[in-house]
Amino acid sequence: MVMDAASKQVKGMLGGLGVTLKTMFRPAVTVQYPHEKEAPAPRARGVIALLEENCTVCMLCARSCPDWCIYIEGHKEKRPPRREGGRERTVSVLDRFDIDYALCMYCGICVEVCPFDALHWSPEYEYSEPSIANLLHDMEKLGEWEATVPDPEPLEQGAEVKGKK
Amino acid sequence: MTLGTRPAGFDVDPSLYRHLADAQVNVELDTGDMILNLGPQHPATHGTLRLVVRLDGERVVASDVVIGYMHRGYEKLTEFRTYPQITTLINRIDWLSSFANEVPFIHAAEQLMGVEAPPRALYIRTVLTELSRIATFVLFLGEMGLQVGAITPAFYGFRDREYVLNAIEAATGGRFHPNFNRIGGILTDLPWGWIAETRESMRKILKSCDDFEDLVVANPIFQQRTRSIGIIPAELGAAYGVSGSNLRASGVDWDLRRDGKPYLAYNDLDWKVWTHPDGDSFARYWVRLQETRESARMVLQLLDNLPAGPVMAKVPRIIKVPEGEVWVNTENPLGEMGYYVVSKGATGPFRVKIRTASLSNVSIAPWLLRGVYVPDVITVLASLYFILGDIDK
Amino acid sequence: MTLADLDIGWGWTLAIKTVIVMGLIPAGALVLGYTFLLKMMSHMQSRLGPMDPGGFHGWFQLIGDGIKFMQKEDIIPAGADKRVFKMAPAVVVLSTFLMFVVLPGGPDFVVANLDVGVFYALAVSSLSVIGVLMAGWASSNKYALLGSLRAAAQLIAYELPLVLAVIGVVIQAGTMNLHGIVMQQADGEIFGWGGLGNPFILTQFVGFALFMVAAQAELSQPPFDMPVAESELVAGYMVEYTGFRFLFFFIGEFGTAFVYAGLAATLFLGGWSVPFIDADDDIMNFLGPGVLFVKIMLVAFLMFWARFTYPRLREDQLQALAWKWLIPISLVNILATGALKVAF
Amino acid sequence: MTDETATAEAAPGPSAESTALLERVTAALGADAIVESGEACGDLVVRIAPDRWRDAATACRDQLGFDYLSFVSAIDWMPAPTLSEEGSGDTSSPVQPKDQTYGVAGSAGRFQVFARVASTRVPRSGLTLKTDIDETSPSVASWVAVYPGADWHERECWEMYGITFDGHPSLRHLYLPSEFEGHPLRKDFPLLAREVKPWPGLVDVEPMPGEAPEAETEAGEAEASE
Repeated sequence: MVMDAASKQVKGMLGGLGVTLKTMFRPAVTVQYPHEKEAPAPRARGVIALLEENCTVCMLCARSCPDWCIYIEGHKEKRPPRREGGRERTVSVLDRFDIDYALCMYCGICVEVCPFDALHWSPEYEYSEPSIANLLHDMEKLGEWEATVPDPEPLEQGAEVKGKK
Repeated sequence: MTLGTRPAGFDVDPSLYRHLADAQVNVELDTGDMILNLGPQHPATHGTLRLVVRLDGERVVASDVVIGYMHRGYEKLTEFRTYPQITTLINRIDWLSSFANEVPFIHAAEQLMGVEAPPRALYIRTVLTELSRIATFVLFLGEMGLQVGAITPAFYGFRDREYVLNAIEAATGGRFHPNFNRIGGILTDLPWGWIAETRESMRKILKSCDDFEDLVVANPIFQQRTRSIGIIPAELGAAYGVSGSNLRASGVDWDLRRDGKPYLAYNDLDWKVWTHPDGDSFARYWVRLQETRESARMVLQLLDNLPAGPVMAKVPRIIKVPEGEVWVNTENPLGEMGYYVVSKGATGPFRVKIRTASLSNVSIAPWLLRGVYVPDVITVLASLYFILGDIDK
Repeated sequence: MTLADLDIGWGWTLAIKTVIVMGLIPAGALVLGYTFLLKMMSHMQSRLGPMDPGGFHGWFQLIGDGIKFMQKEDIIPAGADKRVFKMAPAVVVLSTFLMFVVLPGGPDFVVANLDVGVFYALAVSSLSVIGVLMAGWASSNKYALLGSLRAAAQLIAYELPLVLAVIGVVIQAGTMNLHGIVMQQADGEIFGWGGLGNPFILTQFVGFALFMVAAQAELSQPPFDMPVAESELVAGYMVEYTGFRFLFFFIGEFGTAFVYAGLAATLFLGGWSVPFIDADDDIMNFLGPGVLFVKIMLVAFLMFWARFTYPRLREDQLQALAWKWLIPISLVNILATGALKVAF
Repeated sequence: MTDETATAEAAPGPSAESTALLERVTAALGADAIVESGEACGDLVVRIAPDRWRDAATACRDQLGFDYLSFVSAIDWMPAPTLSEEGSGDTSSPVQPKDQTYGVAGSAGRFQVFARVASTRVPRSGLTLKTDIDETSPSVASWVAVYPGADWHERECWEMYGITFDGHPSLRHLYLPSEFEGHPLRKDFPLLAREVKPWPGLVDVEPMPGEAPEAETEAGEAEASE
């Protein structure tokens, strides 16, 4: 009885050494960040991009944001009627649309609640700033992110593809 | 200036929010012993837990746990938020298995509204819950080794966690805070090729569980350090409200996925609840290792027979939950997590009682640590496996 | 061509030898630290370790660390006992420097070829206990005090198996002079065949195992790193040290590992001798250090391999292991060696 | 796939298990201890007379076999004085109904302590107990003697609601710093973060020059978000 307890102990000690030795000869998993970069998943929630044309200043996103980090100002303008002869349309136009990424918790409620599809997710993540004030991205910056928004990738088979994206 | 009544000119006296070090400590001071402060900044406490320990030499005479350094006041916040906003908040309570936090709350809201998520959504929710369980347990398997002194397992733990987090990020968009659950289903379906990728990472997880078995469980030094250390008797554990793997390691065959009210897709799976008779730190490590393997097999089963169909039930745009109360508790990786939701028909709940597992799991620590050596204090705390956000809510 | 016949007087030879030793220890510590602590440990944990500093595989990392420590602020805690606090790291490193005196790199490549070489080395190695106690007590920090008391108990408890393990070798070699031990291993033959020489590891494998375990404990490396248990005592007796004082401890730790590996290589693996070359002629003065270095790296690999794999023994288990297991086994080993020595 | 739980609150009468459990509770505690009982989505909720609160605990643990204590907490039924009537236009937090209504199994006053116990041996078993706390001197018997796990829960409840638990070994702060005044979870305790910062959701769209004044767009926006 004592012998197999002792042999179990010795096997336990050597087993551990075996694992570390085995891993030593396996390739390491680290990615050398500044030189090699791991592409984030297309769906990753890196930064929110704004498509200015779609926005009608309905304030739904600013209102439903739990962190109160979206600041919007707009004004109303007259626009020529779509069909000639129709009456003139008054349209709200964005003056200021800031998202304060220092407060944002990337929950995605604003992207989801926007009825006019003006906000999209982009997997971009390299926008850290030396001073926290620059994390307040204004309209142009959010517009620039629009270029990095991936087009919606296909869904797994068995998924029911609805009309909307 | 008491904060209870709201004065007219509202100025906040900042000094009231300073954390005074002299928390009322329930440890009588007498000359003989040495008071040692483990925490709030200490490598062994998973975050800001402060353990005031009275030592006689290296043996603990009495200990008192001081918590609250991470208190964010969730139950107060839920009274000022609508349902979608709350789901984004509550997955920050137990940030290791954040998807698993959302499931009971969404289930509670669905029960009150009488809505049922389609089967495919339930399956995907179960897969993601089990993935977050694996992510939490794999970190524990490495972390426990670190607390007991072996540096290498911790890196294996983090390496395996990456496989699972990448899978969660590919499906939900967020590695840590997925925010993927909606009342009535989930946001969108899985991306193309996700199932094959996840199967591959499950194979890696199963292989690395064997590594942990050889490197840590079979190691006689680890066994010497953890066997019969911090034994929790079954009935006292239940009376303290200890739940999850900690209680199953004391021989209690009780797992809410099987014994609680049926939720998600656990009834369609055949899986085994692992228990261990001893109830010591070794048993807790062993049970969590077997549960990691069980979860990996469950994920493979779920992915094999994932039903086709929609992922979102018919739910109005502005969600108003009818009046009523409901208690839903699920088997989270750290133990039983439950929400007692009281709703009065508004877009947000009236009162949400959040029952987290770690609060009760740690409340047994002062009882457990009597007459224990200092190194074993760290082993017992590590084997209870709590998350500070879970304790302090 | 030995230093002796360079008629430059004993003053100069002493100066040259001191410079060699003062240079050798930090270099040895850096090499050991870099290859094992940085590169081997990281590959064992499936990561790459430092790659950027110094271009190829981050070789500059530890030198950079050294410079960083030099320019760090030298903080001495308010409640500390200033003089003792400042002297402690010096005493710890002193024992390492003294042990290098007897380590032979070649027939004449040794600082002082003492006849009581082994005895002197083991006696000097226990000096570090005093340094550790001074550090723990002077830092007026509860964690440091606990760490140093643990260190004292551990180092003294493992002094005994260390010495007893070496006695087996001394009995077999018949001399305590390290040079003599190496010669014994180089010229001895196993059952008449002298080709490979007779490294004592073959006959004294129990002694070698005991020596390695005891050396691991002397260096307070896992599975015996209770004094520096980072998950309980944060950094044990080193917790209050910053800047170059901490550098002393770091060099002390890896320098002592280098010396113990050297001692183990000399006692059990035949020091600088190589099987087919006569161990005594002058060529070995140049070849010897290289051979000894390779053997040191071999032994150090074993030490660090255990260091990165095993968890930490608790204090009382550690003592029980020493008193109940290691010392009885070493006594039996001495008995057996003595009996065999008399028989053959 | 919650099959047998009653979907809406007004289910056709409590389900079979709840009635059976209610009988066992009445048998164990005696009918006078139970003030009222009801069912919340399939779970039995029983309101116990305040003075029988500790007997209820001992009965649950010994006779009814509920060895596991899930939690002990409290509810403040007073409707919160919402901030929005101060005209800040803040519609981000939900608007709760103004009248003070009580949940399942009713309540005698503003405060109620409620606890949840379960059994680790019997699957799908569990019971929610409630008791009333009078507002003037909020106190109730402590469960620590029966369930040691209640110690921290009661400390949290004392600190958040101001309900003292007689017989508790050491009622002191659990989460909040030791000199914190006030009981945060009471409905009349303000949530500071929301008062200090102005609400960004305020509509800031200047009307066309010469168009209708501000009030019109304000009303238009407000009901859009309801």
